[in-house]
Amino acid sequence: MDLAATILVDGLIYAGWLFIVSVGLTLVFGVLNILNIAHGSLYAIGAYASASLVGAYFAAGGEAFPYGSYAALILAAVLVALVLGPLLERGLLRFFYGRDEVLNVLVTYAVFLILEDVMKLIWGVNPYFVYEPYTLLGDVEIGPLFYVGYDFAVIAAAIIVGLVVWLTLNHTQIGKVVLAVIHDSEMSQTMGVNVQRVYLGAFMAGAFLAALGGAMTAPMISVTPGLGVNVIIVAFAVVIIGGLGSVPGAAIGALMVGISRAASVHMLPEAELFIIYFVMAIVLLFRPEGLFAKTQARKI
Amino acid sequence: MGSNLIVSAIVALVVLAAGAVILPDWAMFLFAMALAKGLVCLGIVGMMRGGVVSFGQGLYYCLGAYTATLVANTFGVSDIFLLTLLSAAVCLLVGLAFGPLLSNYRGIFFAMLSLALSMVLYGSLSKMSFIGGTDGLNIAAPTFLGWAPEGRPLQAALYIYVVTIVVIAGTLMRLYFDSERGLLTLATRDNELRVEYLGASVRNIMTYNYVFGAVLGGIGGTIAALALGHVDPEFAFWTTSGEFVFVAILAGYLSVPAVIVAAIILELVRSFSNLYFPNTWQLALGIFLLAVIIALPNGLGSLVRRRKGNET
Amino acid sequence: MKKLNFKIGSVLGAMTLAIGLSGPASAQDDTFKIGVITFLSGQAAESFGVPAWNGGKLLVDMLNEGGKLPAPYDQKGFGGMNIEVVVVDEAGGATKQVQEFRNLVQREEVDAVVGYVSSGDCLAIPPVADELKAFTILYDCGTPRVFEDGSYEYVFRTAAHATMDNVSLARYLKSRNFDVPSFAGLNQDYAWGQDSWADFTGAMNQLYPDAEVKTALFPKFGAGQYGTEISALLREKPALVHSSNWGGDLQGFLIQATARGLHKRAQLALAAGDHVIPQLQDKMPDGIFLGARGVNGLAAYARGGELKELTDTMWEAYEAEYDTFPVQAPFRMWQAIFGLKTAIEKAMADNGGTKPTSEQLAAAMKGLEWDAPSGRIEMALAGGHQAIQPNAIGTTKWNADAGKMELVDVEYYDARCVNPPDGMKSQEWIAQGFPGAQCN
Amino acid sequence: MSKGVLEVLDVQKSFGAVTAAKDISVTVPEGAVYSLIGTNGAGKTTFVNMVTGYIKPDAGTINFAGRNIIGMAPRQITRMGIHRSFQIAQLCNELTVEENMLVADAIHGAKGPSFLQNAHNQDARARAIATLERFNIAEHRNRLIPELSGGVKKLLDIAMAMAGDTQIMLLDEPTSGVASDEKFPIMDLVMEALKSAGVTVIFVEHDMDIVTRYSERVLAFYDGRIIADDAPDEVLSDPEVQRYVTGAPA
Repeated sequence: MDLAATILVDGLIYAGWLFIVSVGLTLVFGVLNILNIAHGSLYAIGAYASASLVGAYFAAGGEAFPYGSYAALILAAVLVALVLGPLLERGLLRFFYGRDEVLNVLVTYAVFLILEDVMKLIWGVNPYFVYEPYTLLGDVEIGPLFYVGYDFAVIAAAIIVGLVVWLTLNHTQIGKVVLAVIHDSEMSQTMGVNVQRVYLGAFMAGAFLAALGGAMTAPMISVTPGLGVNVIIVAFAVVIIGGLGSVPGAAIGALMVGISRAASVHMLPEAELFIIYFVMAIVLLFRPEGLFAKTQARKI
Repeated sequence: MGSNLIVSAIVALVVLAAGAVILPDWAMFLFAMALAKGLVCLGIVGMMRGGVVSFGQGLYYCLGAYTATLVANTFGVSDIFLLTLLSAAVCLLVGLAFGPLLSNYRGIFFAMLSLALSMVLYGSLSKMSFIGGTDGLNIAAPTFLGWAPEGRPLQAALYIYVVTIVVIAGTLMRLYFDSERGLLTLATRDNELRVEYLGASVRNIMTYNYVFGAVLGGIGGTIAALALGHVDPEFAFWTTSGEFVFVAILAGYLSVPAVIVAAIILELVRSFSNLYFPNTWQLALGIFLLAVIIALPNGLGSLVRRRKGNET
Repeated sequence: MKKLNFKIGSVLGAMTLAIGLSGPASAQDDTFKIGVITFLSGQAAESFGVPAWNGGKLLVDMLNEGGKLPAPYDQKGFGGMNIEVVVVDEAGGATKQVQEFRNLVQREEVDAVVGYVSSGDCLAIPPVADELKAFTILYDCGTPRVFEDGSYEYVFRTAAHATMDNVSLARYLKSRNFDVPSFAGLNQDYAWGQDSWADFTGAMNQLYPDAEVKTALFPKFGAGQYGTEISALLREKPALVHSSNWGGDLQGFLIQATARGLHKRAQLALAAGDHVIPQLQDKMPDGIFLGARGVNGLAAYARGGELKELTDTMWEAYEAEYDTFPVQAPFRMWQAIFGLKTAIEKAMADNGGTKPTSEQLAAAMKGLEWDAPSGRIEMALAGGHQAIQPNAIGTTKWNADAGKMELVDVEYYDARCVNPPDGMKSQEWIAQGFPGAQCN
Repeated sequence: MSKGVLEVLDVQKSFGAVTAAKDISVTVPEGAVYSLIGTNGAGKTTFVNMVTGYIKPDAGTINFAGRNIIGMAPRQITRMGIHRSFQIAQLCNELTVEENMLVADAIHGAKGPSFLQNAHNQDARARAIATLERFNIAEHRNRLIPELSGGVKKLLDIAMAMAGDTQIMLLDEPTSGVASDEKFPIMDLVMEALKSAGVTVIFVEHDMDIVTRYSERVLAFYDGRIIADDAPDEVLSDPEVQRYVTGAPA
């Protein structure tokens, strides 16, 4: 297969994954103005939860209908969002709204540290495996290359997630309210919007997306402690490149990082470690607030 | 004010230096490391006064440490004063190069761009296997103007050295914080537009704060490297920088001594939680962080120093 | 200003005083206290740290109980002394470890330190150990640089360094007449992966001078996703893919590589991969060339010979306790503890039976030889501070009837066949075509 | 042309489809007092922002002290002597009144702000308090900004802008946010201080009583253009101005 095409396919697969793990981060930042380091923990917990749930599904005789394991994956992410979303947002983060954004980064860093050990207490240090969903969708042969059907399912999932988020924000009543809060939460409050509920909803959506990213990754990896830490920095980079709080920005950022990383692995493997920071530095040099920053012209 | 500051500095020097006699070996080392890191954090506090927080001070901590190590290993220089000066000079130059660039950024963008820079250094060093890659390098114990102590005297000398530097740097930074420039920094944090329309360059103010942070970071890194005897790219990793930010937030930007106390507290908490909860030390540390942020929203310094207009 | 500085001063003073007064009770003579440092969190916990300490704890308990092990290890504890352990997590980087090491020696007053999986930690600790005159055993880490770039009085490494792993792998290819027109590498992007790849390409250059290197991939440590790398490997079509990956990185790579059929198109050679077998089981494909960084795990179990009784005792105790078989990490911890026990007892025989000092321990350990489940360990390099040990490479084969992974076509290599002689750096030894290698 | 004259020539500015300034030309002689009137969005603040460098015009020239100042940063324009106040007083909320004044003083010191000289030094404090006294707000000197009334904030904002060598002062709605019974006393105070320093004044104002009482000349803005430029009585009786700006006969 042509090198360019391989890079494109590999880049798209990676970008799909990147988008799923970073769109929730940008959504949470847009609404709550919190850059959530614990997003990585939610990702890891999603991976663990799905490993447990899919494992339980097959243990309970799921072999008869293996495709049900995909429902288990998604259910795992929903459960994580339902349990941890309110716990973190209502129980902790809401006390920090309006505080300095760097301080809030530290708050979520503390949450990240705590959750790292909590995961170890719940799931131990031994790895969990749930490869069944990964191989279920068969192979796709493109030229001399084999891809797994699941890889393309990730791209599809990313597109669906992107569309759903975009349509919800731009074409529903709820979305309009959320956009209003993103734009100006104080103003929205005076207009009678229940900002508290929007915050909770947005955080739970973000938690769901983080957990979904983890749940979808779980079948192709071994789920072990320390999973979350690597996700955070790449997700941060994608979101910063795209512009904090921007959903289309996260998509473009994911594509840029995904494709440039693929190009680097194929053509200049030595540079793989840098490529993400390189893209980020270049973008920030020319667009100091990222590609799709919410611009705020200050009135004086 | 001036003479009070000198008295305070002398008191701090005497109290801290007494540690060289009182402290057991392990604690003296822990304090020395905490003070070296405290220098880095002091630089962040300087930036915090201007309203930005660098999540990438590991860049200078690491740069200082590697400069000292490479100079020591290549040219056989072991004098601590010379090594400190050289590292500070290198960090000054790099700070002058990046300062004007970063001074255009605020808030989370400043934090993330500074983080990206330090991660690029981390990545580069990790790739350079001829200087040890991720495994890092060792550096021999320093000498003090020709004197080459060993054992406890070495540790005590290092400790006194870092105490002296911390007190000097703390005093200078206090002078700077209280100066006209220092007041401008606070004003910038508050209202950049106002400062710009009074005819001052906000970028210039930010650049100076950044460069001071770079130099302090380099000195801190040099001392840490000499105390540890080892450097590796972890010095520039984001979690290292995150720890510095934590100390700075814990201390707040009001009081200089609070920075030192905060650095020591963090080292103690980490060391003991490591020992008593080997499996859940991150949990313990996380809870400690949260407790501090909730209990002391303006930092430790707010316990002893409040901003008041007529305070002199 | 003055007032508040006094406040800070008094806080500091109080802290100083409190710390100064709270020293630990000094250790007793009938107890030997060791500090153990290994990964309890992070990615290396699951693969190395935790199984190693599971094995270590088991052995310490067996020793403290006494009489559980065959001779010469039938004496209780260390020379009759009870063994007490302080465990510290290795996660957090070399900076933290230097601090923790000082705390262990100066605050906890341990009699010896056994630890360190990470090569970075192994480089950082020895100068401090010598400064504090603290007897220290490096039990796991791989980098040859520890004793090739420095020399230390109180520091010993009881496991062979990593050069052996990749030299053995290349020798295995040669001795099995495997045709290697080309090869590629996928290694983690940090010193371990970079060094392993350098050793392997160096050894291949000697044994297969015509083999072409297709590509050398270095995904980020902990990357998890190898889709792009696997595409690159599929495109380049090397005859063999070398990887020194370990833990989650190796498991993730294997899951994704086998799903995309890489193992059918290229021979996989894993320098340190045995420890993922208990987790992957039949998901690990057949026919992989596999090393265990020593005659450890399945290779030790399959070896038999005069060490069979010792090996089986530990193997069965481990299986009974943890419901899985021991892989390389516990074997290395065992050889460290057996070595420490041998050294202590030798020192006590020389000093009239009192608890040995660090100096006496170091003297006893220098050039020591002892038996461990992983074979005969000889402190043969770096003036008796660096161990060499035999190695083994095998090929994976799933035994469906027993539901177990087996290692077939195992080749055992003498320690002196795959380790450089004393006084020669590993890289030079490889580059010069293994001078002085004794293979049979 | 005299040094202190502000000359604006054919300045244009649009934000997308919105025209904020069209063919703006005006010459303000040294020492004059001009006022700008117009409805919201008519282009008054845009004019102030262009002259002080906050917004860069699309075309045209703005000459001051022999230089075209278009493209210069606000701080450079400030350094040339064109100072301004703000519609919403721009103050440092975490500092006291006196410290705010010290900030302004430090910037305009002879050698520029010092790294070592204490900001609260005797000389600087004396100067700051003198300025505060001139604007009759010295009694508030130890209070923090959020505790102050709108009028005091406005006065402090203007007092800070007076630090250094002020040649032209642009006041953006000096009486907005000020209680109605305070408006005239504040304007009296401000105009007195500015005039005694010989400063050229350009102020934006909605209150026509203030416009007629304090300004020598009025510029009426509508839809980005200047529709009248004359003495207050002339402008306010202009039918176009009445139709588009004041809304009814004055």
